[in-house]
Amino acid sequence: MASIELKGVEKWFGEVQVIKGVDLAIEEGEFVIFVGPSGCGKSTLLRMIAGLEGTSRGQIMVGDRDATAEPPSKRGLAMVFQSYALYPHMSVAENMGFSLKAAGVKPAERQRQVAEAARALRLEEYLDRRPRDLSGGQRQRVAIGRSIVREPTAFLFDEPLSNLDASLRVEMRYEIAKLHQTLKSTMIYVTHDQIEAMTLADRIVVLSAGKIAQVGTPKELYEHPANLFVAQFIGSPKMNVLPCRTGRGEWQLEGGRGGVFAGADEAVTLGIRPEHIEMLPEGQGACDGTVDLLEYLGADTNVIVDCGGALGKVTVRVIGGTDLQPGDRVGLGFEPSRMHFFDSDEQSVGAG
Amino acid sequence: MASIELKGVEKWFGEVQVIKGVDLAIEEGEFVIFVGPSGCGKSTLLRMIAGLEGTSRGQIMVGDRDATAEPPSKRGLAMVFQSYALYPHMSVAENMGFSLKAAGVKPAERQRQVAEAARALRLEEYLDRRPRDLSGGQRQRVAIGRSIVREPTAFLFDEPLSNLDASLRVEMRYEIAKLHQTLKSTMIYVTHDQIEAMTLADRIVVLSAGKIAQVGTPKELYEHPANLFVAQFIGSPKMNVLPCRTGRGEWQLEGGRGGVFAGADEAVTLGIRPEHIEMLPEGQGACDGTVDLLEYLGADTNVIVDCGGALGKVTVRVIGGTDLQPGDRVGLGFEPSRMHFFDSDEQSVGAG
Amino acid sequence: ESLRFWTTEEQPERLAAQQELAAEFEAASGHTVEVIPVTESDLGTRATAAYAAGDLPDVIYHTLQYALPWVDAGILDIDAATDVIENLGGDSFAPGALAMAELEGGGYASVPVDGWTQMIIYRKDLFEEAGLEAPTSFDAVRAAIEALHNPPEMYGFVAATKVDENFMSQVLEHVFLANGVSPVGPDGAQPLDEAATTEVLEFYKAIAEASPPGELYWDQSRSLYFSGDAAMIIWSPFILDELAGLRDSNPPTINDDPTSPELASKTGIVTNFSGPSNPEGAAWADIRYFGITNDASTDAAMEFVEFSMNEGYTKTLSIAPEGKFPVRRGTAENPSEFSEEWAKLPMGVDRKKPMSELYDQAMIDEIVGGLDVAQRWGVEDGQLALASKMINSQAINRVVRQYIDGQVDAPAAVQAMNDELAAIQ
Amino acid sequence: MSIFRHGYVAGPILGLLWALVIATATAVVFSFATGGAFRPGGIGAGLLGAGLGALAVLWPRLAGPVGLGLGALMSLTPLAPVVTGPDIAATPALLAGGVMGAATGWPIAAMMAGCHSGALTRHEFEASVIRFLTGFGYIFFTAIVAIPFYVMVMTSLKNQSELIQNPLDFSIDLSKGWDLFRSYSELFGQFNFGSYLWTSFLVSVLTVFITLLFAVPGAYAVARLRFAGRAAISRSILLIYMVPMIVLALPIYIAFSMLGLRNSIFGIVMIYPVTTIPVALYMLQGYFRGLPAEIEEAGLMDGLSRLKVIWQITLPLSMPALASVSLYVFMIAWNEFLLAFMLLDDPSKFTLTRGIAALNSSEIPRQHLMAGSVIATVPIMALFLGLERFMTKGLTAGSVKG
Amino acid sequence: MTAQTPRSGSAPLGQSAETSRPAPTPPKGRNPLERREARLAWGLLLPTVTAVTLVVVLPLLAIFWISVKPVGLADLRPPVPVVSEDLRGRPEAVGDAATLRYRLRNSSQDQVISGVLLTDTLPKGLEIGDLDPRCVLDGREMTCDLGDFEGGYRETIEIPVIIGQAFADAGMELPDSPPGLTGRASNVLTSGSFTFENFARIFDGAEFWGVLWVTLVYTVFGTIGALLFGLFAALLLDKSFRGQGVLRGLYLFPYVAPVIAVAFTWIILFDPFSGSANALLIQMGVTDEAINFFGQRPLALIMVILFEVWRYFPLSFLFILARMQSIDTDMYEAADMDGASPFQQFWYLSMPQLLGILSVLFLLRFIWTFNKFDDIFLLTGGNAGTRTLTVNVYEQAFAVSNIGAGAAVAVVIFACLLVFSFLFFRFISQEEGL
Ligand SMILES: Nc1ncnc2c1ncn2[C@@H]1O[C@H](COP(=O)(O)OP(=O)(O)OP(=O)(O)O)[C@@H](O)[C@H]1O
Ligand SMILES: Nc1ncnc2c1ncn2[C@@H]1O[C@H](COP(=O)(O)OP(=O)(O)OP(=O)(O)O)[C@@H](O)[C@H]1O
Ligand SMILES: [Mg+2]
Ligand SMILES: [Mg+2]
Repeated sequence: MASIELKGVEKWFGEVQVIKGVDLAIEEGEFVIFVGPSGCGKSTLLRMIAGLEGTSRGQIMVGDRDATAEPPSKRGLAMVFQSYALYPHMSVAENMGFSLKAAGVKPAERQRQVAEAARALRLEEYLDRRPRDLSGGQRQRVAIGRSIVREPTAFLFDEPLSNLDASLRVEMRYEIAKLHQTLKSTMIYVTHDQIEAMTLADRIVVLSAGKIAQVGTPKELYEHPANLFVAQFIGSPKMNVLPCRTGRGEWQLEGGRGGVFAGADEAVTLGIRPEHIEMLPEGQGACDGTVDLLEYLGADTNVIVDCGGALGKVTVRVIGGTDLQPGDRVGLGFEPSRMHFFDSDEQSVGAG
Repeated sequence: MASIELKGVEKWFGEVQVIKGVDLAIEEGEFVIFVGPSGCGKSTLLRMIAGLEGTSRGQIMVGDRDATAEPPSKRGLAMVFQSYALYPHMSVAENMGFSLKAAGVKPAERQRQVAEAARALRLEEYLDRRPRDLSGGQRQRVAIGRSIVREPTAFLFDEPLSNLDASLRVEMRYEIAKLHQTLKSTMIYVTHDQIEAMTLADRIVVLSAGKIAQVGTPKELYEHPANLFVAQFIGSPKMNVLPCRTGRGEWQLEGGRGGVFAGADEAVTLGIRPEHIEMLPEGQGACDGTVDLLEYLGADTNVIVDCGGALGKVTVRVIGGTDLQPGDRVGLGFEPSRMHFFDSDEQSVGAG
Repeated sequence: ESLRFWTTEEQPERLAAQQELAAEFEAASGHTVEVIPVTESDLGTRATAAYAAGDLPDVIYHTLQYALPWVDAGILDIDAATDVIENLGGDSFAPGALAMAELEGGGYASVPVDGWTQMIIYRKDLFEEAGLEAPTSFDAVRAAIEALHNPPEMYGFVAATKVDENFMSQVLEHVFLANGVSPVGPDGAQPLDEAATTEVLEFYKAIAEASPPGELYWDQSRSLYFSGDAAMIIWSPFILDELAGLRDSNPPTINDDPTSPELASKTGIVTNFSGPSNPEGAAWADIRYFGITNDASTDAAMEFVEFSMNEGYTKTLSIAPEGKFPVRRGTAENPSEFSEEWAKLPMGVDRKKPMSELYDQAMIDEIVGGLDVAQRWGVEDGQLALASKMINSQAINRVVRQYIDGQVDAPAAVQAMNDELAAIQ
Repeated sequence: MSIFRHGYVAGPILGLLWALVIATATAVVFSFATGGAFRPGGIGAGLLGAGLGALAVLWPRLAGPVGLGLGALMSLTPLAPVVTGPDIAATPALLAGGVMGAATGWPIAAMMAGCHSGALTRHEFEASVIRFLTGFGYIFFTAIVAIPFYVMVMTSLKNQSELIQNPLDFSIDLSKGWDLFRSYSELFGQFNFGSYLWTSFLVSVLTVFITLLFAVPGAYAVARLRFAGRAAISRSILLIYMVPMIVLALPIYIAFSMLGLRNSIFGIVMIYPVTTIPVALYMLQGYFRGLPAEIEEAGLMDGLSRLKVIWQITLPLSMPALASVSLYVFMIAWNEFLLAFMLLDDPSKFTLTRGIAALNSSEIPRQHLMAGSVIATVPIMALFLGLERFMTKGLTAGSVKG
Repeated sequence: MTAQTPRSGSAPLGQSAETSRPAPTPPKGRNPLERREARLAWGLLLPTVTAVTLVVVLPLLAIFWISVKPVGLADLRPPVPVVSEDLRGRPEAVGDAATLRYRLRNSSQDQVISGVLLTDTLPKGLEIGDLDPRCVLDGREMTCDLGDFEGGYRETIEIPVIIGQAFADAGMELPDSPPGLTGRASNVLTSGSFTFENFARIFDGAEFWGVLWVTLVYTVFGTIGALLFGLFAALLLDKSFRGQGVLRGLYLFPYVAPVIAVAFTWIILFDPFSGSANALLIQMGVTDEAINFFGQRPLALIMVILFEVWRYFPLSFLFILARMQSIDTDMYEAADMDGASPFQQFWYLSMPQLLGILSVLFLLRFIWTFNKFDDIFLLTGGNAGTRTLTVNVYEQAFAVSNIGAGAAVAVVIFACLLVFSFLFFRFISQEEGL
């Protein structure tokens, strides 16, 4: 039984269709992440599930019941907002206990539950503080604590980490992962940061312009992107995309060399991730190019190679440092099993 | 001759000292980046160089002259602001030409120079637009164009990319790098993003609480951090820090194993970057631990290993995927040449 | 019953006196009276508004100009007023005052209470010094201006020029009457006589030119006269107490002692004033009335008016004896009772002295005598109602002001006045 | 233009202008303070100013002391910067001259700071001019605002004869003691101002309450809830906000007359809120729009209904705005004149403004009028100064209305 | 955990659900959540909308109605026949003759009341003499059919009576039972008679155009003046220094203080005889004679405009200041780096940025100044060439007691207002300033 199910869900703002028919079943206990570029409708979809936006067409099932017409308070879901949305006029304890108070739970019982959640989130010391006296990470934890207390059917997160700075984000990401391990509740999480999506999700839903581009585990998405959009969206640095031709079991780069092509349909684009390219002497590998720029990152170095003509710039990840200098000529070898081919509709036509 | 030189520069806001004596010489044509955590005084220092903040003590030399008392307009520097600070009511061309207009340059000459800068930055098409009709990246380019037109002694950038989204940031980073390659002017650049700092800088100045923690090339900082602060600040994921003891030419992890210690002074902490740890079977390497969480990133996987006790969690970067599962016991092998040791003052006492 | 009584005597001291009267009435009759002050210049508007709203007070203390118009407007209950006068005995009232409120078809608009005559107040000392005769005629005034006008130390006259103040209407009517000009005749409206009106206009222009600039009314006249900066003004007898330094809120400032009667001793008055076309001259008087309204609790209101005119009459007059000459001279038993009482009433606010102590008897006689010969437009012709409407329209004020300001010449001014007045029916 | 951009030209010119300003200000201040005859001496002040301006460029430190001394000295000559009447003793004249000189010298030195005698850069020159304009601006605005206020208060403490004798003399004769406040005691004693004050207060407070009662839900709906006609309603609020009161006053007057609501506090309390509701709606909706929707949505997710969200979350968060709106509405109600004037005739029911209007008649001395004005002004000013932040916010948020 | 729904998953995009709907259209109607919200919204708005309709919209309609009716102030009271009854003749004993008198009148001076009917129960113990021919007596009940009463009609009906014992026992007084009098009259306010005379009248007089002109002069100069002064003051206070709060509070005084207080203060300050301003001017030798500031023709208008500027500059100043403080300081720093001088910064940067708020403020203030009534009413009462449209409404309706004409002027004002608001909304939708 799916915990939450969307059936042909659409959202129109006036004449504009923002969600264009989404079908999705989320299992009990699953950690599902919506990713996609800004404006693709992630937040809207989440808010529709929460009941904060009405559903123009289609059905939203929560548990077994049709919740499409239910107001948010009835759906039994909890939501963590990007801005945390803590009640500034209440202490941390009051914030966390507020939903219980609204439900008419006795103070003693309320206090017990709040204390429990606070312990789980290491917030005991701060229970009497006002939100403004907390750091970003602590606020984030309070926001999560507030949700936990309600023991909701599912948790909804809308970019909960985007207001934090880089190192805090890494830390909170870890905590959310642990939280899911502990609670084992259904979680739906919106982000536009693909690293977050990759590291946290059981399943990732990639949205593009109000439609689902692909649903799958992080590994599936990384290794078998269904289309060019997903291929470029997932992975960092971005996948290199090169024009190519296929035919007679072979592929051939525009202005470069080629290899064996096992795909079914004809492909016009080849995708290869920076980490799957090998630096070879000039003349070897799939194509040649000039080193344009080196981006030294310490652990790795991104080498940007200008392959000229239709191929353009190709990013290559080199582990550790490199002796290359801008201006050096190199050949690029593509790992055969890691190549992705896409047809003129940008759909995947099989890996290399 | 140094292009810009700071001599014992201090800044006090009332009773609070924000810059605590900075000495720094920036060479002609150098690309220097100030990094450091939020609030460490990067912006303040840059604004002091620009003349937007007064200097409480010390001297600022621009070229040969003492510019400490000069107003911004006299220093001949150009600044690119985080918010771009474009004049919203002027077209792109007017924005770029404003400094010339203020200086009383004739319209024809002005137009010529603006056109030239616009060509260099590929902004020709947008010259008549208002800033609000531009995308973030274009605005950023206009802000840079405005600086270029003045032909300044040096460019100052205050977190110019922090308002852009991730992929655009990568792109603009590339463009700034190219710009520096082309113009060969002195550039001082403030960021709190260490990746930007690593990839762009000729020299990085790491600031910590108003003082210089270390100055050096990215490689120096990565490979030979002068202190624990720099070691943890540079590199991603963060360097693992483990308590240790040294003595008699050996080091020994608290609750783990040890190895040969070549450092001069006694060390209490050992630093090792996630990319320099090897997964070994339990019982081998420097210590053992339980796999706590896997962060699958596609190209790599970060394995968080709980080593228990004083050692705590250690992050290990594994290239590509891994078969490990949370709960597995592993041993961690540290690359001997890549270990860093720090004394009780958090100063480096030599590498492993 | 509880009665509401509107009064234009709204100075705190006078109000207090009226409240005392109300209290006495309450003790005598059991009816309570609420005394409500109404600014005189608002009275017309307020009464009309209250009439429209159906919340007229029971009794209104009003001036002559409203008496007949308010009957027309349905505000006043003539039957009640007539009854009161009958009850008190019509012959105990001064006939002139009664006549002014008499209606065409019999009956009275309202009950006359008191009256005063308008006076030309002049600096006797200066006149004597310059050998001038008292300003009893246009020519005498002109001669005095000629001799004394020396601004800004001394203004020859302070004319009324503020168009929307009743004061200007009063002064103008006085001057018109002095030259025998009236906009009404026995058959209703009649055009102003051009020659005589031109004389009036020229005279008025002359005194306006001898006045300070700006919009002047009673306030400035008094201030200037009190500070010794004006040789002549036109005012009501209400000035007599302040003039003698009996009132701190408006003291004479001609010397440093605000309580000194010095200015009073240097002052002479004229009530009967004449123009070239009317050598007999005329005095101008204002009579005040108690009007009982149509919304009143008639019986109680009548009782109140009767009380105020009978047992309480002395008290009524004592509110400001210098400006309230009795129009009811006595009762049937003692026909001169009230006149005698009145003469003994002390005037003043902060200090009190009877009039006889401050002014010589001849002057007092001149003041009081004016009331008997006083005139108003339309009284003789039975056209008082029409005349009042004309005055209330302020058309004459406006045109005269335009003439003074040099915007129109005399014939045009007369023409304009005639046109505007003809439109009023 | 460029000729002015030399220290030796700009200094004297600015000095001259500044000296004229200061001389006028000094003369006015001394006149008001002493009642004596002081007037600015154009030539003397000009000369002094030009000289000090030159000095300020050459030896800025000297300008102040020299100004003080020279100003005092010149006041004894025919070239006095502040000319005094014949009845003024030497000491005040010296004082006036000295004050004038000092107030010219030091500021002009500050204005010309950073300028030297030669050619000035555009920045230096403009900085001086701006400092001059700033100084002038402060003096000018302070004068035009403070003088009427000062006159109001002082007039209320004098009596008619003192005022007429010398309208400039606002010095207070402290020996009169409590008698100084005679107008006030008369207003409260004889004119019933105590009761007007109470009525005004009552009416204003009730108006605030009723206004909020109506405006809060309305503003919330317009600001937050989506419904057809929202844009239209939002615009109508502004439109209604622009309907002049005098246009409405006429039919309201008629209706009230017919319904017998004239002359009743009830009628006033009924009508005031309606004039303030549009303002309050407009202000509150602006504020509500600015509140983060997410906090309310969090409330919805926490299981509250919309109404409870408004009550438990929006309102507590809107306290500052409610305070601003309340203050602003209070001010409108307190200062309201037209309706009170038209609808109230009965002195027992007067509000303060209506009571003051009644003072403006026949023979009531003007110190009473001013005392009444002070009584009406002081509470609102006290509120204003005490709660300036809210008030300013209220003003900026809602009120282009006056 | 890994199950995928058949529809989504790695199926290519082209196959997803909406291929079956070729051209997607928005659904009709609103969804349940939206309906719920709309219901709530109207519920919350209802009290306000009702109140505002009652007190704003209805009066506005009333104004239009009245403006085409020939009504004076006095006509607001519908005409009724009035009767009072008394016993005349001072009877003292049984058998005395007396007269029972009914005094009747029409309360209106010009409207006809038709079908007037007088009914009364005559007291016991009175012997009734000759009845008026129009009356009939039925037992003790008397009914008189009096026909029509013309406007201003009055008459007295006298009935001779002889006192009987019963009446004497009752104390010789008429019992407290007022006679009844009924009649039909039409009320101008509700009748079907319309007239354009009000408009004809106001447009006819040369006065109207003068008033309109004065209104425009007052509005334009008052608004611009307040704006300029506000701008200057805002520039002064746009930097933070100690005492800035106090100064700001002080500068707001003219606006915050009750208008009646400050208006009277000005009147007293500029009084020609004992005002300090005149004394000061005379002393400074600016003028020899006292100037009558509020009583002379062009000067009064100038003074009223100055008052308007004085009173409302704080408001513009607040708004402009708020806008100035919201301008990004980065921009000025950028200009500093660009080498722009202070005046250049003001002219090229601040002014264009403030233009929006200045124009919005101009329009709003223009409308408000146009609507202004209290100030002029209190300062000059509309005299000496300062009568504006709003003062004219008052003048016509109350001073001249012609409500119809007042309403007509109000309609003119309202029409102007609509034009301005139209401009305003056109403008403000572009200028998302306020
Ligand atoms: N109330 C609304 N009215 C009209 N359009 C809206 C509304 N809310 C959102 N949209 C539009 O719907 C689209 C999707 O918005 P949404 O906020 O869901 O994007 P998102 O994927 O969450 O983006 P981001 O990553 O920037 O948060 C956007 O194009 C947005 O402009
Ligand atoms: N005008 C000021 N008055 C007082 N303190 C200030 C002022 N400006 C900055 N500071 C303080 O100086 C310190 C350094 O500020 P600065 O803006 O230079 O930090 P930063 O390194 O640029 O940080 P970030 O990365 O957040 O921009 C901070 O603690 C800040 O609070
Ligand atoms: Mg979003
Ligand atoms: Mg910074």
